Amino acid sequence: MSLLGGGIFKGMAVTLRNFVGSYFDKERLTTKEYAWRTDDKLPERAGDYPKEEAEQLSDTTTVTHYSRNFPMLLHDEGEPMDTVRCVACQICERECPPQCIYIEKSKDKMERGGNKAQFYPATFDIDVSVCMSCQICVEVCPFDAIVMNSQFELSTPDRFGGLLLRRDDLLKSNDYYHKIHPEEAAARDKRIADEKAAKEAKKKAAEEAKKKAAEAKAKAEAEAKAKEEAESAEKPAEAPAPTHTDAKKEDNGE
Amino acid sequence: MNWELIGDILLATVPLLVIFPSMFALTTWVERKALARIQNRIGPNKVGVPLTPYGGNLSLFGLGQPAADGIKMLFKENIVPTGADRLFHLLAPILSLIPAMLVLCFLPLEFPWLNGEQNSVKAFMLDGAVIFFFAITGLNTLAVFMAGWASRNKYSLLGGMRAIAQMVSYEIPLVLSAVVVVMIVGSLNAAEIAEAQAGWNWYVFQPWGLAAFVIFFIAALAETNRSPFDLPEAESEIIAGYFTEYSGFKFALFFLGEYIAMFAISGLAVTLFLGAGGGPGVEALPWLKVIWFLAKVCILIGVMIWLRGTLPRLRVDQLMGFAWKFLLPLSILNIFIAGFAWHAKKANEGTAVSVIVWVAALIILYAAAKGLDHVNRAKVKPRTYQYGE
Amino acid sequence: MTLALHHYLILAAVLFCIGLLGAFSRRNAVVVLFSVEIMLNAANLNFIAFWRFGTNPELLHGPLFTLFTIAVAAAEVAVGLALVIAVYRHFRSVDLESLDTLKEE
Amino acid sequence: MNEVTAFWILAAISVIGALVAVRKRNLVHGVFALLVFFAGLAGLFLLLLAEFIAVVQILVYAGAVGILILFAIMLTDRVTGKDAFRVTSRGSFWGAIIALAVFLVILLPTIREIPLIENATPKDMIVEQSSVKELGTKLIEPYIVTIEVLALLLTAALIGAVTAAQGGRASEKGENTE
Repeated sequence: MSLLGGGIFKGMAVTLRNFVGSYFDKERLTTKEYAWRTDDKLPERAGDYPKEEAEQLSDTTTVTHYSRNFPMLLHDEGEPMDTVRCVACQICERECPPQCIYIEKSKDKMERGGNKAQFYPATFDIDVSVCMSCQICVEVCPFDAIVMNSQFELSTPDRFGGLLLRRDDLLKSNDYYHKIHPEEAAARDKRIADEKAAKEAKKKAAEEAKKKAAEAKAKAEAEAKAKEEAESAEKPAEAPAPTHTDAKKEDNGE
Repeated sequence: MNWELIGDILLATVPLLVIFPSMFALTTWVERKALARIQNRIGPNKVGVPLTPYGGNLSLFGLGQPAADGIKMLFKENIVPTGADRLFHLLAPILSLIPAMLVLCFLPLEFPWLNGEQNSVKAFMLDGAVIFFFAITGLNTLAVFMAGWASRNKYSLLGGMRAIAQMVSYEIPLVLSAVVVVMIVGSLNAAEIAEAQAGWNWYVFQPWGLAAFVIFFIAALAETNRSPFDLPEAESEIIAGYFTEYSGFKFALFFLGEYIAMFAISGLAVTLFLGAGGGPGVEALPWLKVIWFLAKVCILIGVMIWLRGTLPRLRVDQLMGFAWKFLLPLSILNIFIAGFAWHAKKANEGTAVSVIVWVAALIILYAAAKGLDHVNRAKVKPRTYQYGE
Repeated sequence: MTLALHHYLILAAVLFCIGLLGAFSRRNAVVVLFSVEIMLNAANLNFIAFWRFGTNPELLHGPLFTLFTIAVAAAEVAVGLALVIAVYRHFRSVDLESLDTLKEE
Repeated sequence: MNEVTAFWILAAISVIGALVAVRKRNLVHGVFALLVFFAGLAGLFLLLLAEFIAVVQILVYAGAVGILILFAIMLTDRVTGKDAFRVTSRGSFWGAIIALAVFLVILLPTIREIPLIENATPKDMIVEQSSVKELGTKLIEPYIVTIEVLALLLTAALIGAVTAAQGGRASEKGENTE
């Protein structure tokens, strides 16, 4: 026969142990304090916060390597708009649950990184007062163009305009991404490289296969010819070599 | 104009308006810290006194947090939903604060400057202070409904209706457990109740007093919408209940009202069961009474915070069942037992008799509680699981 | 000017007639119910006023009778509202003019 | 700020509260106006030195009855009422006439008696002891039977209310299955 309400006391003992223990046992604390920037001069108004990437990388903008809040657009090395990865496919705009992304496609196409020419975003706005940081846009992007930023000091005196991040605010270099989320960025780059390699390999393999198929065809043809010739006449020795070159020529022509 | 009277009134009321709101500010900080520590977090520890405009901060364990919160609340935009009833939306937070503040003056807080014979204002000397307390606390329910209805939001209305059902149900055990003390003292006057418990003669040390105190405390938790009875503002179910649509200063008023109500009802519990201002050294130094009273209130608030960190929220049917099927019969039985114990003690004044009465009353109450618990406990059999082959 | 009994009596009469007006002129059963409450309260005010200005205030007849009236009124409200809800469940309306099944149908 | 001013303010509060409660189209507004009326009346009771009655007034009316009515309103429909929906009943004109007539009938004797009752000043009966205590003793000594009958009545009313409200539910279930 247990004591009436004994479970409550048992639970209270547990919480009391946690309460007292957290003061003596630092291992219990699951959260870490973020570094407070004490050496730098703090801006006087919220709007005066530095916008340069180098300054954004101070301790106040990056809490840990795993924190994230709002999306940003990635670009590769070079001028931001010349190397932006986004092709304005608008998948993220459609998938966004609170509909906080607004994209306008460019009229012209632009070539970047030696790839085929594609569209680029003429307008790319994210209303961070609407965004709920669900990261779905990151999941659906086929071009690895949108990833999560960890900058949190977004306070602004202008509630409507200031919280609407424009394309140029959102553009961040891949190096910045590597700095704020090193592991994730490395994994993403590796995956992109792997995919690229796999694509190349596949292409190569396909070529090889084609080549092989052509060779096999040529061989078979040659064999058939040889057989025919052997049957009809007795001159089989020189036949394969010219047919092989013919097959290669045909392949190049395709 | 009777300036002396006005001065006396100010002397009696201004301390209440200073002490309790400042206690509220401190409690919000203590609560956040304590809950954080219970969950192995650190809690607010940054906001303090800024030493220079350019950084440098005397953090003082984050004691600046209440001030920062207050300033934030004051400067936030006041948002009223389009379909809302603007007048009621404005009145509701005010109406929730007024009863809570009003009942504070029924607490027997004997400030040293009020003890003089020449002072004519003694709010707590009001006859029927206890019943006044319950009558005015009951008005809080209306404010909650008003907020829920005026917001024109389904979640708000649900929260409001939940709050009404809960507050009406738990008011009955609350009043019935207080009736025991009123019955024994023979007065509704808070000061007389406090006097009857002078010198460690606290009612919580009696078996019926203990039972009544436990029932009172549980009902008080429900009455002030504290966890585990915080269904009207259950975040996981109905966003924030009746104050979903409140922001800025109106929300702050609700918040303040809720905490002041907590202090008031804890103060009543202290008055009825914990000997009001009684404690060591009050005979020599009468001003210690206020200190002891406030200290006891703080301890009860601490237990409330501790319980909030411990217990999960109840389901609605469990909540109602607990009030009507467990607390109500037990509190009625408690009234009978208190009456019998009092008469038995009056009939023969012996230590042995009082000990026997004491033990018997305790056993009966515990057995009754146990029986009620057994009857009410849902018959849950151990589940059997079937897995697909 | 000092307060006399007739001040309270006239006030009570005004309140009673407001209640009467509500009971006669509204269609909603709930409104009629609380009009009745207004009338009861006006009567209570008379009891207390007569007790205060009467001959034997120490007998406390006025407050006692008022206490009983309040208790009975509470019972009346409980039963009345239960009936309103029962009627609403049956007719899907609390409009008193539509509750005329004996007349038509 | 003497008694007379207090009386006029409280009288105005209760009359306006009652009028709004009776005439307001929005039922929830009406209930809150009714509560204002109850509060004004409690103030008048306090003015007449019946403090216990004032508390009971607040406890029972503002606390219990108001909430009960709110529950009833939330359980039935038409909180605000459409504009096309008539608020007043068919015979409202004659109702108003009758109410006015009753008012005059009540008022006539009072006005005639004014010279008589004007001298009836309140007795100085400020009780030395607690008037609540007096009331309690009176309730137990001569009125114990009344109290018991009242308790019986309240129990009966409670059971009746529960039965009436639940009977409806049973029939509703029957309707739904048809």
